[in-house]
Amino acid sequence: MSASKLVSLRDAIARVVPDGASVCMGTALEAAIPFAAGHEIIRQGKRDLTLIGPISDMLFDQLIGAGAAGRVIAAWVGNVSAGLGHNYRRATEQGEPHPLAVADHSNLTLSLALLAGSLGVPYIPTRSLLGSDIAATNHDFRAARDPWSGAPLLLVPALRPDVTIVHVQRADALGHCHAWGPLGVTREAALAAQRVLVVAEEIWPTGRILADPNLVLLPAFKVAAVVHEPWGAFPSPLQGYYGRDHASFAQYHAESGTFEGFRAWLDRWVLGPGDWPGFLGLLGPERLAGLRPRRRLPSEPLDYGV
Amino acid sequence: MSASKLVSLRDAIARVVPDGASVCMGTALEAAIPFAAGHEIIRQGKRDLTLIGPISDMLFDQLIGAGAAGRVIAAWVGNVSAGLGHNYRRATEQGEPHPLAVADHSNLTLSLALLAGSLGVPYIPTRSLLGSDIAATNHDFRAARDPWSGAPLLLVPALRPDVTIVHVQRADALGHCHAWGPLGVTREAALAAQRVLVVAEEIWPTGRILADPNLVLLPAFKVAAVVHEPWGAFPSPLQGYYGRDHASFAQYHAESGTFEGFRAWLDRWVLGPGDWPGFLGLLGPERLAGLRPRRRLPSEPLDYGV
Amino acid sequence: MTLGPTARELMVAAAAREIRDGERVFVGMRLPILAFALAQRTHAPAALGLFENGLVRAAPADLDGTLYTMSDPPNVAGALWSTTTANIMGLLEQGGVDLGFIGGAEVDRYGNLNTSYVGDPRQPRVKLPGSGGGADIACLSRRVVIIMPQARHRFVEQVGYRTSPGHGDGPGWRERVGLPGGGPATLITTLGVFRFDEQSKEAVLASYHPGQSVDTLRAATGWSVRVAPDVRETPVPTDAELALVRACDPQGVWTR
Amino acid sequence: MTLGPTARELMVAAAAREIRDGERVFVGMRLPILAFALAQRTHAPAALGLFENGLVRAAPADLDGTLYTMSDPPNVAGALWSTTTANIMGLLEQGGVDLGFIGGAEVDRYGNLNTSYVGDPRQPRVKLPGSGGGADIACLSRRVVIIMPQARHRFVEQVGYRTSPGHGDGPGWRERVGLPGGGPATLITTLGVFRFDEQSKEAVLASYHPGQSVDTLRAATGWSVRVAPDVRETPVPTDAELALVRACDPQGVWTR
Repeated sequence: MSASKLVSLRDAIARVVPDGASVCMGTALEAAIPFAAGHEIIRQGKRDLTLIGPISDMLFDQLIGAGAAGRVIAAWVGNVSAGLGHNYRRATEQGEPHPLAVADHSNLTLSLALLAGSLGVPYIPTRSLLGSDIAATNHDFRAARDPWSGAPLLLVPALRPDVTIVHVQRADALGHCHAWGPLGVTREAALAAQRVLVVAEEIWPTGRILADPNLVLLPAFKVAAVVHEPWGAFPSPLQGYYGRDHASFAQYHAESGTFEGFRAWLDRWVLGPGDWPGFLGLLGPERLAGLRPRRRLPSEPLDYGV
Repeated sequence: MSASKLVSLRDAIARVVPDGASVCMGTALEAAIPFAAGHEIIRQGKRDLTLIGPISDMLFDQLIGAGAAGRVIAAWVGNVSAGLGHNYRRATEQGEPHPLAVADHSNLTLSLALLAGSLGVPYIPTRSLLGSDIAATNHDFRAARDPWSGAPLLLVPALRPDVTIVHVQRADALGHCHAWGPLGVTREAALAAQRVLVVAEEIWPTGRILADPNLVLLPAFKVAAVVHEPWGAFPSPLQGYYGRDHASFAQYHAESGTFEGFRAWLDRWVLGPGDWPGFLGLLGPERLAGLRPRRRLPSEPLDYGV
Repeated sequence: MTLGPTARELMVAAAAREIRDGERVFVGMRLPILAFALAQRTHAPAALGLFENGLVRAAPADLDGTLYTMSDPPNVAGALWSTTTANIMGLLEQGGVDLGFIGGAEVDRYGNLNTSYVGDPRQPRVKLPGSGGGADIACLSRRVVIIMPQARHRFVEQVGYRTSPGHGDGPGWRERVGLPGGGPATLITTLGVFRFDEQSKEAVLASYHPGQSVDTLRAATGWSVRVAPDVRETPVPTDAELALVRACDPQGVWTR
Repeated sequence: MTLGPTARELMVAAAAREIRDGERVFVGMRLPILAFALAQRTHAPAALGLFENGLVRAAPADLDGTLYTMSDPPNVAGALWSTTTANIMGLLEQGGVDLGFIGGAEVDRYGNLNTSYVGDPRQPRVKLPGSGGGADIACLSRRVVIIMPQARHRFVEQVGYRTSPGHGDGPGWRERVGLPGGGPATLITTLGVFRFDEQSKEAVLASYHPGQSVDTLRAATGWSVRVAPDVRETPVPTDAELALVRACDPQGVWTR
């Protein structure tokens, strides 16, 4: 087997996310959003990224406000607690901090685009978005007819992100990882990607991960780097590890209402701390402890015996 | 929640598999093949079934010889230990016991057909089978061009089996079930089906199955019946429960070389015993015990805690 | 003494009544998640909730607070299935979802919704968050219920951008463009309830909430409102129903 | 004293030499599974095996007997990934598989394989089991190695049915029909080893097994055999290699 891919988040982002890359994040919808990785992308001043993800709950808004994104391919960009994303609005309406190209999707079409990418096929047809203006204004789509029935179809072209970043419950140093809870487009996005950055809540020995090969998310040869970053999905929830910190979403929404307010938020919570443990230190241990599960709900083991 | 769907195999086959139905089986390739269900289909004298499956290792050959099948949609029909399937040859070459229509697939195209069915989309394109005579002689496929690049593509139309029969390690009485080991096309085939028959090695309380909702194979509302039939995949293997009984495959191949030989095999092993426990009784407990795993290899639990 | 229902609590109760027992319902978040919980605990105990993150649930989440998102851990624990968006959306495109709830920033008389752009999409005056799964639910559910706050500038003659198609420009439109689902059946607002007419496909006022009237509804709608001959006041939830709704939103995050 | 290698053991050793370290190999069953195990334990410890049932493995299965199928429990225990056929085939169609092994009942000089029908497909003289995953591997792997027993009636001028496309009718054919993979590189038989010429795409005899000669190979081939200028005897596996092969097939199920 290959060598350890375990690196710091700083090194991982420096190496795996070049300027101009297409980066898929937030693949489990409102849960397991890789905020730690997103903040490090901002700290390293990455530019001209294409952000790909279904709904992105607040993370894309932060990256857009920080000037990291040139294009967004998404079904929804905002703040699930509060609705609109102020930076997304400023970028698209006023070009602040700079203009942003938007390719609108629905959750279904984004899922099919990544599924097509994971299968290595050029597109998948659907009847969703027929008659929707999304199909008219996102020129990546194509109208077609079902060659059997003649019925109208929309062809959704494959997406193959340069990088998919996932936050998972546990991984080994080689890149084998376990993720559970609703998966959204996580598996498709990981398999469609050219390379995957795995950020893990816990690092486990390989034998304990491979004791359940059915739960392994993707083959490790697709994994470019593994990062151990506890609480790395905060303030989004991670099943079995922590709940959602709703206050963070509300506070961000309130403080990012003006660009100056957003810059102050960014200085305080992202640029100031310098790294993720620094950010967690600002929150304080009690706030984090309050998000820990109160009950354990363990699953039954599977027997792979021979 | 709904009422128990637990019924005998006899009742399940009588109710869920009408004459003329399309039935998908053998979805995990060489493992977890629902032989118990197949034998019951034979005993009930079902006719004109369309058999759907990737490779079917011996089961389809038995159903064809018994006269249950009018059509086969498969990538491979035979006996993995021995190669050719004698009944498949007799039916296609000599129309014995009656003619059989064959729609050839590859494992990839069958997988895409069921995936398309599970997604509710009419087809998925691929570059596999371009230049293969399979694409020319199976008229279900259609040649096309990639509307973006102009490159040749093969369109694989969706398959929606009337019934998919799966053999799983454990299920509850409502139809929630856990399957592990290589899945082949199992999930796609279950989700693509109009209804699913779950045959389970063990019946567990609902709470213990739902303790791992990520491992649940499909939503229970798709499950028409649940059958408790231990050893129901014998002589194919079931991870954690039993290995493959290679001798059964070799013996079947030797004895089914003539149609008379096959009829004698059928009388002895399928029609004679009357039901699956009767069949297992013929084998004897020592033969079965010898297939049990010698080592347990349990996975690590997942915590769904809140 | 129980406080009387807020407009949003009335909406939740009205939405719950749209759910029939045994139905598979694409739930979404906010008010519909409360409506699903209410229906499940009253007349529709066999209803199933589907969530686009990959969840299927029967019983509503076991909570001691508010469910902010469908991915909050209490919504996962006790789920019947936890899977992928593609698998859930596959059930939707197969035609296996009876009812879907959606909302938007703008709606028109044919139930088309805009959740994308106000103004020219190339240079929008307001960039809204987008479809999420809303457009998929609108396109593919057998039946759609729209829930949104009512205001004249949001209830427009024709939406500027059709994110989630309703009945398009009227009868026959969905068939023409190839949409398989049945489209909007009901529009539940902060002021009343509209039902989409089977023939004309137009939203017809079926009831006004307590304190409202046909006139106040007309004043808050940007198209000329057709009124059902049997228009009446929206039924008020019982105290028991109200208690159930409030148990799911104890801080009133979504309903106050 | 070690018994000398059988023809099939020579094939396994030759097939193992086709696997480069670190490559992702679509393994299949029978002889290739033994070749993968041999390569993994000698010169290619970082090679990965992919199986169409949904498995990825590094180390060969831990066995005290023969692996009859890729789905036998020992091939699952210790796997790096256990997933679906679609996920594995997706890696293949993405171009992520370096090498695939296939076999068939008939082969021609361009490496096209027939595993479907002898005679008219509508009224076949012999119905063969079919493609399985063979045609997919032939179409989509970067490089293909064919392994099959050699006999004149199986090594034909042109296959009657092209299940798994090789180089079609010669140079440029794969590009013309749209196949992304590189097609057959090597044909390993019970009698010798052919390599497909980069220009002409024809199978050229590279080596004959001990006891064979160019003449015996010619006699057992249904097309006029081109012979490489440096044709030689196939290298015999070392005793250590033979011991490794025999450990994987102790009863000689596949190799005797």
